[in-house]
Amino acid sequence: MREVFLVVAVLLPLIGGAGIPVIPWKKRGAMMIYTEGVVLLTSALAFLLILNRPAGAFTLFRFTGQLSISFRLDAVGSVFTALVAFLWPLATLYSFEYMTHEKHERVFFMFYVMTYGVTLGISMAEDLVTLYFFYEMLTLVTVPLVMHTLTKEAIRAGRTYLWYSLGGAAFAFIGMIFILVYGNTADFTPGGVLDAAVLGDKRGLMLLIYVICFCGFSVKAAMFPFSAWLPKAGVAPTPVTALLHAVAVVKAGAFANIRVTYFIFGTALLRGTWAQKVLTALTIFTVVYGCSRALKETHLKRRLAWSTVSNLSYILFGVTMMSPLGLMGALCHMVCHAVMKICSFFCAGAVIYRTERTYVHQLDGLGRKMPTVFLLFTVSGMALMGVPGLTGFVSKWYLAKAAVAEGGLLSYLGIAALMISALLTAVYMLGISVRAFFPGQDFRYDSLGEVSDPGWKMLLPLCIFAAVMVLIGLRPELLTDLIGDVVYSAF
Amino acid sequence: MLVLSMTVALLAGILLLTASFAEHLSQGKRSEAEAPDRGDGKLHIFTGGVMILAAVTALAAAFGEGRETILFYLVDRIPVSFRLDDVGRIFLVLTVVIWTAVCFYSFKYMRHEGEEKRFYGFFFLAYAALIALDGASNLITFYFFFEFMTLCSMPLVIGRGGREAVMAALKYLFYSLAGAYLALFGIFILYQSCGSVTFRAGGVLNPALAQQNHRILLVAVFAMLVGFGAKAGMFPLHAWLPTAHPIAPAPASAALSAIIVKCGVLAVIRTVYFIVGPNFLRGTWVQKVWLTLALITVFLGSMLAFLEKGFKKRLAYSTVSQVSYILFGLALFTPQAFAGAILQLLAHALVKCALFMTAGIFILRTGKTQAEDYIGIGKKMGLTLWGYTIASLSLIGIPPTAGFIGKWYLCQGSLDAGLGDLSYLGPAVLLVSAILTAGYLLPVSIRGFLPGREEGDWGPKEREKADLMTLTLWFVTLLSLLIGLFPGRILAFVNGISDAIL
Amino acid sequence: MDVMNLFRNYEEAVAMILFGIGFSNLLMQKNLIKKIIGMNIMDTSVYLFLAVKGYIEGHKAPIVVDGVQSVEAYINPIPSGLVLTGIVVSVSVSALMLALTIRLYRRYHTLNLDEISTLLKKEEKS
Amino acid sequence: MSFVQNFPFFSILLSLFAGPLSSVLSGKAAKALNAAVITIAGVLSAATLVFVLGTGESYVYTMGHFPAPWGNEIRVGVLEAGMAVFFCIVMLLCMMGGAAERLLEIEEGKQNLYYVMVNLLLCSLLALIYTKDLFTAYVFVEINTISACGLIMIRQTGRTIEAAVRYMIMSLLGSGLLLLGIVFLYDLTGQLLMDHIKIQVQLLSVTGEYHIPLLIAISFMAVGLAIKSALFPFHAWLPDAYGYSTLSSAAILSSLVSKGYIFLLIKIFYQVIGFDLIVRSKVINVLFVFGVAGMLFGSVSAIREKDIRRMIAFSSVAQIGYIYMGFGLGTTAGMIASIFHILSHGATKSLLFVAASGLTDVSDKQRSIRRLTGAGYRNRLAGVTFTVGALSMVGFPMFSGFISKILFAQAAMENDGKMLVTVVALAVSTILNAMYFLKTVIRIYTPLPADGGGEEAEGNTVLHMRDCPAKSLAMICFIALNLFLGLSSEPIVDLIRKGLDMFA
Repeated sequence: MREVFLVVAVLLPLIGGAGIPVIPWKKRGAMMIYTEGVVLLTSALAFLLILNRPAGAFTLFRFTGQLSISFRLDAVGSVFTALVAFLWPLATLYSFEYMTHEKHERVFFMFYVMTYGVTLGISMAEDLVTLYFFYEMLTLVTVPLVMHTLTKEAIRAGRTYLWYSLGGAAFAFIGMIFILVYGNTADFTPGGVLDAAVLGDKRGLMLLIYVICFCGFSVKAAMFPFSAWLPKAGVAPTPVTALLHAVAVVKAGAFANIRVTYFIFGTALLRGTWAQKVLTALTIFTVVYGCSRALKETHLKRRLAWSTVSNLSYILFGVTMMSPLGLMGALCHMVCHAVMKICSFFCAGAVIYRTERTYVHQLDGLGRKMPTVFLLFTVSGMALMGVPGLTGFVSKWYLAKAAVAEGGLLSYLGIAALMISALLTAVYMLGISVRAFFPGQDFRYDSLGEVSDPGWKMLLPLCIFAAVMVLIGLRPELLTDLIGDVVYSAF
Repeated sequence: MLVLSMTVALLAGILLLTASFAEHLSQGKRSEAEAPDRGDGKLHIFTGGVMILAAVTALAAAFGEGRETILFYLVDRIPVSFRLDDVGRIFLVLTVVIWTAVCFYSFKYMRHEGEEKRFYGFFFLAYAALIALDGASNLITFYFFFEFMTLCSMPLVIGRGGREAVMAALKYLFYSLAGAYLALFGIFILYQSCGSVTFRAGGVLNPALAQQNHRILLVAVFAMLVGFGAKAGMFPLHAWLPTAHPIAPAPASAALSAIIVKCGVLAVIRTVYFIVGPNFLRGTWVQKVWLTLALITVFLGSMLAFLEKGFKKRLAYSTVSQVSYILFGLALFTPQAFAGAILQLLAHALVKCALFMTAGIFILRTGKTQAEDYIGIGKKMGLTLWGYTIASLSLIGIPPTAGFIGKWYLCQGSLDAGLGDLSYLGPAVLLVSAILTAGYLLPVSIRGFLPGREEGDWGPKEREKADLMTLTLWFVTLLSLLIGLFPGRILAFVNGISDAIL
Repeated sequence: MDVMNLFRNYEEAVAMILFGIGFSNLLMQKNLIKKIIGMNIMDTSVYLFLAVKGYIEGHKAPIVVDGVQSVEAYINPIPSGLVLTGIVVSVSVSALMLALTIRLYRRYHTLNLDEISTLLKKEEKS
Repeated sequence: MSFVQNFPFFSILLSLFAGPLSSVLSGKAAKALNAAVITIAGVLSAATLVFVLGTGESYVYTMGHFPAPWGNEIRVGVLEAGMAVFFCIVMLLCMMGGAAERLLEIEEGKQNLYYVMVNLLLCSLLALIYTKDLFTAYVFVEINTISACGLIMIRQTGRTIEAAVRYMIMSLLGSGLLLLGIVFLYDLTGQLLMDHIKIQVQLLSVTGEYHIPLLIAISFMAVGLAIKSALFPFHAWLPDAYGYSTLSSAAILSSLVSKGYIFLLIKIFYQVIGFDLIVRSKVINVLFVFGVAGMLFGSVSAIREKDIRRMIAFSSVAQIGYIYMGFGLGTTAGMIASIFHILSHGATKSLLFVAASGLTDVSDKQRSIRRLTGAGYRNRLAGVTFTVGALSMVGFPMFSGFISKILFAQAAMENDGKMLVTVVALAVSTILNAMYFLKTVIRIYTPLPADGGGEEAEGNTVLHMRDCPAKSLAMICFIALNLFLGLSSEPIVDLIRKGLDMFA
């Protein structure tokens, strides 16, 4: 497969998406088919690229000597690409049904499809400059989605998201510059581009720059000090919160951190330093902080958003382990969490779409009225908890294995944090399902009004996600072998 | 064979659950008031038949030669596989006996409660999980079914379901999950320093690695003890038992306190004797703390039960203290103590099941839940009260019953465990707790048979006829008497086990 | 730094002092006219400094009188030339400043810059 | 001495004579003359640029064949010719952009006087770029100040006259200090031509005597020019001057006038004193501190601003802070970054001013940001241009702001003393820029509420591209210029590097 298709995969959704509001659609059906068509085509192309991976790189554009926008698909990139390519068509299908309630549909789908292209750009970036370029574009393209409903609070949420992302990008920029000046190349090379000889006396500075760069990228991955924007972004329509703030955008932050840690700064220089300790401590704190805030949150989507904050720090915890096992745990959780979280967000979206109820205490007794939705919500809740036999357990297992292999007080604290957050997840996820299914015998069901399960467009993605969760849970080697040789190639 | 019985139970459970869902949906359309009772007979025959089928296959597996069966591969190529060893056999037989008794007992009781299909659905799911637990051949399979059993038994506690029933069930769920995650923390650390996780008598710990990270391993084992101990109602995480039992329907609380609590014990046995190996823990701080925790729970449980007014809540506190007898026995690492623990386990399961059955019958007949309300009940319900009295004798530890033998071996083991003051403190606490047990169990039967002047004017006028519920009650009580009178065979079987693992 | 230096080239010292006065006046004064006067003092002090640079002891002004052509008779003419251009520049600037001040005075009848800005804000509000 | 070599002199003379000439012409004729003069000057400087690039080294052009101390000389190198071309392009676009405003805001009779000022301004800028003689530089600085003051007050409203007065006062302070600095140098070296002074100064620095007066002379000149180019503590006059003057003068002032003074400062650093001596003299550390402070405080005060023109004015205080921070780094890479930022800021700032005026046209000429809600939909091109300007200011990839941010950061990496301060200041100021620029972008793209926004929105009109051709053309050219600087920055950076080597 020639390298040019890499660029086609990235540009197709960008151009296709831009076309949606421009082309005068006679009826909504045609627009839906076109949008789904563009997304499916890109996913097909992405999967083709992953299967027979082109070896070389393709430079789309060259600013100056080192600064160029170029794409190359390597093992770790293909994991993220596969994840995004699998989830996007289903999410688009889901959002067709959801968007019937909202207005400015065409502009919404334009940005929705363009974000797909930008995320592919991030996963296939060949060097840090391209990654930074698409990282900034991601902010630009997702802000209108967050502000879609244009209420006062949506605009305020959009603005907070903007400041946080641009602030993060500004600090990540410092990291990029350090690499452009001191690294021998900006391209992603397993084992890092810095060599101790060149650095010499600048090790302390390098560590500081690494921490700044890591924090810059983890603004998008909602690590502790910068996680306030994610729950606020819950005000956006569900397809946005589900796909972007549970899967694409936040995973892009985590993926960028994987790239920076394993492929740019190189774990050899970073292991055992104070930088690693500080970042591990931060991630551990976020894991527990995210869960405890989720417990306190009564708004359904904000509760799931806080749970995303804590689950993302699982991935970052794996990344800061800086060992092959750590990378494996991180990638494994990235994939598993994406599936679990998007399923629970879509269930929440279906409930909101059908009953306009967004608060947890309003959901009592709905289990009987919308059985499939709540059954799948319980399944995804149990998966998030880490019940063995579902995906959550698989990724927790590898993360804990990496932490134990690492040894040291901090990693044991990490495992303890994982356990505490699993317990808290159980409390805030199962709490909802139990109240939905067993509201107590004195509950008047007709008070819920005429409510039933949503249409097939919403249920199909949900069922597929649930099937994937159970499949990976029971046959984890499908996923872990794949990630195993990805990690092997990265070290 | 074991897997066959498990699948039968699983299928039955899922079938019943879908049936209850379908019924709800159709019911949802019409108003709640007149819940139709048609087809009750058919339901009971179906559940009875499935129960017997599952019981027969399970017993066949228990006594037949079990070979390893692998269902599928969980994480890191670790198989979810079953192989029945001696300890597993004891627990399997116990589970089957109790579960069948409770199933037949609950026919009459659940009609009055309602939501029967959902109850039986989860009843069978829990049964499947329990059998799987007994047969699990490695720690990960065990943990897999341990979580599955917690999730299935939670709806049992809800039963008919009122607001406080849901709260109690959630409390039960979160306590057991907290315990499970503490245990998972231990499993992760153990997995690294012992080659494989399959159970092997005497432990699989690889000595070099064990020596290297000795301290963290001790912490891990202690975490697992406290975690699994939560399920067994040990001191730090025991609070869910007294809240879950009174609200749960009688058959559920009978099953809960007889068998599900024992899973905690089984888990402790598996980790201590089959993964870590007793001599790794002998004489360490873990053993000392474990002993003290067990003794505290024994004393705490009986004291609270003595002060408790509600009948079922009192029995729940007694479960807390009795189960800690078993844990105390296991913590001593001596053959007699182990034998005493197993016997106490059997006795307690049967007796506590009987006691909760009587509680169920009393509440069903009289509608009263306080212990001293049953004044002069002996005249009307002599049969049940006699069953209750024999069972409580065994629990207190009066000679001819099984309870006495268990406690005797426990004290014997504790005395020659050679742990200094702890081994003397043990028997003393057991004695005090025996007195307290008598203090909170016997007054009910005394006041029931010899009411003295004040004649309680309550309850049904005509005398009680022997129906299915009293029959199952007597079946269980006689069984516990049988063990008490002829313990020889069981003791020989248990000594065989303890030689292998100690 | 010995004080004698100050006396030997006192012209430069005076120029500097004048510069200080002019500079602070231009900056601190509220009244516009006083600012302009301050500006002129500043410029003239620089031109004094410049002119002094050209002065050579015992030489006369660079105007050829009774045919004397030799360079030693006259002082260095370049600084004086520069002073001339400088004066032209400050004159034009002062003219512009004065024009502006008149225009402001005609509109706001005050020369105090702060009062003008407050009047402006009031005018803006209405 | 090929004919091309005297093109710079021709361009200065041409614009000088066009000044007084257009005072006698009518408004329309003066406008045509001005446009012609600017284009010719641009073409001539482009020709000189090509010539100098060909020869590869700068040449000195003596006017009237009199050798140095008597006649005057100008020095033409790659950097000077490049800057001249850039200044002409930007001025042309600014004049085109502001044409409509000028017709409205300037009274009938005074139209041609405006072009007098513009021509003089162009002449003084070209002279500042090319001159080799310090005192001529001072004279042209004064001409520049007076014509800039004329540009400000041409609108004759109370606000602009007060702004002009404040501008004059501060500039006179600056030029007073500059003059004193030049006189000190003359006193020390007895020379006025830049390279002669340089020889004497190098001698002085070797012997080490008079090093205090030399230091004072350098600092006077640096502070004088800093005041004139509105560096942070001396920027009080800038918001009023840019905020209230007519569009084309605001654009010219912000992108060209302050840059002319900075370019003179660069010439003084390199050709008069010698850059290594300057670095040793620690003056640049002072400039560095003021630059960084300017970056942060400029943006902070811009965030508080309600009026869109004053907000953009404050942002240019911040951008000038960037340039002086580049000087402060004390390395040639820092200098290259500053010069590139002069170009990029020049292009972006005028773009923002023109776009802002496009937006205010469709919102009943109201300048408060609250009134601009949804203006992006009413005037599509102005909305897009403003977004391009905002993104370039924030340093978004593909735009010129990003390249200058990268150059600054790379320059900062080299000297590790000031590295951390610069890098963190860059990051913080990007966030601050984003705060007020993107807030406005969000504001202009939030549609008005369904009921038309009540009294807020009366007077809103919709404007299409063909309604104001000149301004739309200017906007499109500005976007093209910005993208050109952003995307193909490699040749420009090489040109600047070559120019700087020729300077020394």
